[in-house]
Amino acid sequence: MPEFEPIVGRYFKMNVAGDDYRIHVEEAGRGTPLVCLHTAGADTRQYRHLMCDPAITNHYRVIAFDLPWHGKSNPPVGWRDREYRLTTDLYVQTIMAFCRAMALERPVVMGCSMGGRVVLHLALKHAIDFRAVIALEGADRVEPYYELDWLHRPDVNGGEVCAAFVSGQVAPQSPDEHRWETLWMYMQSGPGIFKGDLYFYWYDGHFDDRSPKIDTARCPVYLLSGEYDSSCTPERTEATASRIKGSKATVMEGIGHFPMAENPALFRKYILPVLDEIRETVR
Amino acid sequence: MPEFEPIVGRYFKMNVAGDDYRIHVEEAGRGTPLVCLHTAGADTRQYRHLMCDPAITNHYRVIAFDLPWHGKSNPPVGWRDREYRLTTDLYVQTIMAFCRAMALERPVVMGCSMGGRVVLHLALKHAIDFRAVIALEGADRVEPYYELDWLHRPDVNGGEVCAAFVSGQVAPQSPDEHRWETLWMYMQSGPGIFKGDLYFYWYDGHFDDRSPKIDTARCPVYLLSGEYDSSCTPERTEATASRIKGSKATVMEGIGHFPMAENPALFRKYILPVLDEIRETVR
Amino acid sequence: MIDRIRDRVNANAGLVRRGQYVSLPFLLGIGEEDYVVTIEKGRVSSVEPRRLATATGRFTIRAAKAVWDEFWKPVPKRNHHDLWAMLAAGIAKIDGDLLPLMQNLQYFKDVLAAPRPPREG
Amino acid sequence: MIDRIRDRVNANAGLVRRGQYVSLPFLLGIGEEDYVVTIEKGRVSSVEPRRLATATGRFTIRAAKAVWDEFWKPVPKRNHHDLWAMLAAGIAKIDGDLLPLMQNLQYFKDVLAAPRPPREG
Repeated sequence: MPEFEPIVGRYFKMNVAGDDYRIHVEEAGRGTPLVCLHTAGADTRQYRHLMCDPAITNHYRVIAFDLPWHGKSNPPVGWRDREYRLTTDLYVQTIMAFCRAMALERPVVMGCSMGGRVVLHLALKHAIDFRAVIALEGADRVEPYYELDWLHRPDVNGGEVCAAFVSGQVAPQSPDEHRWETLWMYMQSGPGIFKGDLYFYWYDGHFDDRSPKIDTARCPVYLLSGEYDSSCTPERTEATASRIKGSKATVMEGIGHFPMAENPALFRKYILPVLDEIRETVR
Repeated sequence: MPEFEPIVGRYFKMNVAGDDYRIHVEEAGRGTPLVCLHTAGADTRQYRHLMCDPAITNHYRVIAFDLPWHGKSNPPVGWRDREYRLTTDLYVQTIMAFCRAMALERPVVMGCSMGGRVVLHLALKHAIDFRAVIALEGADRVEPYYELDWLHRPDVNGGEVCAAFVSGQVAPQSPDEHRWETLWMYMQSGPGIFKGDLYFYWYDGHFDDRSPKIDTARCPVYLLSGEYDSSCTPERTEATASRIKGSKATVMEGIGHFPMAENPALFRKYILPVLDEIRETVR
Repeated sequence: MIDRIRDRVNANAGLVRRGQYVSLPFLLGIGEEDYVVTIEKGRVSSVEPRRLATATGRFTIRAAKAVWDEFWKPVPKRNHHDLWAMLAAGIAKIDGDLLPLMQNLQYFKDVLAAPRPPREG
Repeated sequence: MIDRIRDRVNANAGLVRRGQYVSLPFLLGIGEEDYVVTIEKGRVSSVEPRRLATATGRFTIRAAKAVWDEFWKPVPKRNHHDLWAMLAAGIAKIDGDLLPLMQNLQYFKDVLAAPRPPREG
């Protein structure tokens, strides 16, 4: 038998907002559940290095799932007549439904990019259900700088353009192997999916007006952002941290928008102390 | 805990022709190993209904893997500077490397479309290593009717055009739910992957000159093709069967090019007797 | 059947949305008869018999009348159920600028099939 | 650095292949200087200072000289490492027909970055 990675993948059916989805979930490790949320237009593979790192899996049960319409999770029956668009409500409902279906007890939740933003919504609305939230490249407000329509048109190759839009979000220092693997996932996302996710990321998910209400005594908040991130910039991360009292912000030098995927060796130096601190301080 | 499907997914590293690949493999069931090969530009999900059918998994250990560059199996490091193109040799080497890595003992191998063609190559070259081969929509010769360049261009949406090229390969009788799920996988294939696979399917894989040398006494050959298949037509299937002495051909009425995915309920009526026969007659 | 294309397409909001980037005329050949089908932002604005030699479209799709009659049945027989299947079988022909056809292939396949009555059950 | 674009691109077979569908001139603005960069099937056929008011390209990419100088370093500082990052930071500007740029965005990003020396180690 080959030497399998410790990651095990499974499928199950889950209902969200009236639609049934076949969900693909992967997990590795034992201990405190740690739910990982991938970026817009990507999938669970972004967390593969974390899931194969004993320093993490000795203490955490790391669980990543493909959002509906992403990776190997299917779109709903009848998807052909619908336009995919992720809203704050739908995203929060999806994560809550997932945690309930998996019967997870107060997991830590970590998300990146749009996943990094949504965990702040979770800390506000569902503080009691999460041990702590970790926002990678997650700010409570970002500013769009391009039109989403370019990402899904008949006359532009969708996989190519989605990857090319985010390629500069990988830091120049990141190893080519991981850079191109990160971008490959973008090339595989279904037509209109990155665009539909960005509706949440660029427009619907802002809540700098409400983020000050997050109570970090009930649900600790960690913010980690890459120096080279062009959307969740170090400045926007720090502005977010200043609005969320008690949150802890770190700017990761030499990293871009996809820390766990683009430079796993460097990212673990930043994330291990955070995971250790949560283990030691949060009950 | 949710009601998980019996399918379990894992990852491992495998070398083929000098390149390391991270391979995603799924399996379900116990018994005789049955390796399933997906179609061009698709992935393991095509076999999900088979893998959840106790009539099969009670007797067979069903194993499907994403080919390199497909599904959750990665392209090789340095892929960006290479053009993906599947050749007969590379395809055969990949399957043999997979069976060796998984330490499978004389599995039955079933493939569809390009997978249906390659199993005929396996029956010829590696008869001793396989208990039987099942070619779904697999002929020893097909005739191209379009230029592959359309499938990967900057000015055509790749996911959309790949799905639209094959949409008529689903029979009109197939349920919409399965039709669109089948096409969704095509929408998610990476840029140039369907095109690269079709190099094998339309050009490199022909071997009607050698198929008569297949010895079905050593390795039984089953051919099952859908009535509505436009490339591996019933006529081409029968011509293939006439060249492979002792092979057994069936035309499946009301089915197209993706039997296991487009109409699982109908397909099982055709495949169960074949799997039973193999179990009862082949040692 | 050709008369039905306009209403059927325009009544299908999902199809019109998928064709939102399409604005062009194309020529549909049914046996000896040519029709100019004009699309504007995914809606069919007109389907008219070709009257002048110079009335044409960006691309042309042609098949015999018997082929289209079969194509428009609820469950067409094989080789007649889809434009690409018809090309593979050699019973339809496409000419002209194929780029907009390829860019919106599923849309155009669905426009052609719009007159088809739903299958039973 | 601009002199290096042609040779660096043309020596990179993978990049030329990825640009095989690109044949057009575009305008590259480096501070006050405009250059017409002409691409033919993915190869850079010429990079010439703009001499006439009417010498232009399908689209234009402009940034200050200091920005490009940083962009062309082996490891540029943030906001200067990528065209899209420069747009997000408001230190580069694109005009004209963006369609061919979008259709071949990674290709054009790589053409712009071609003069960049490889980073150490």
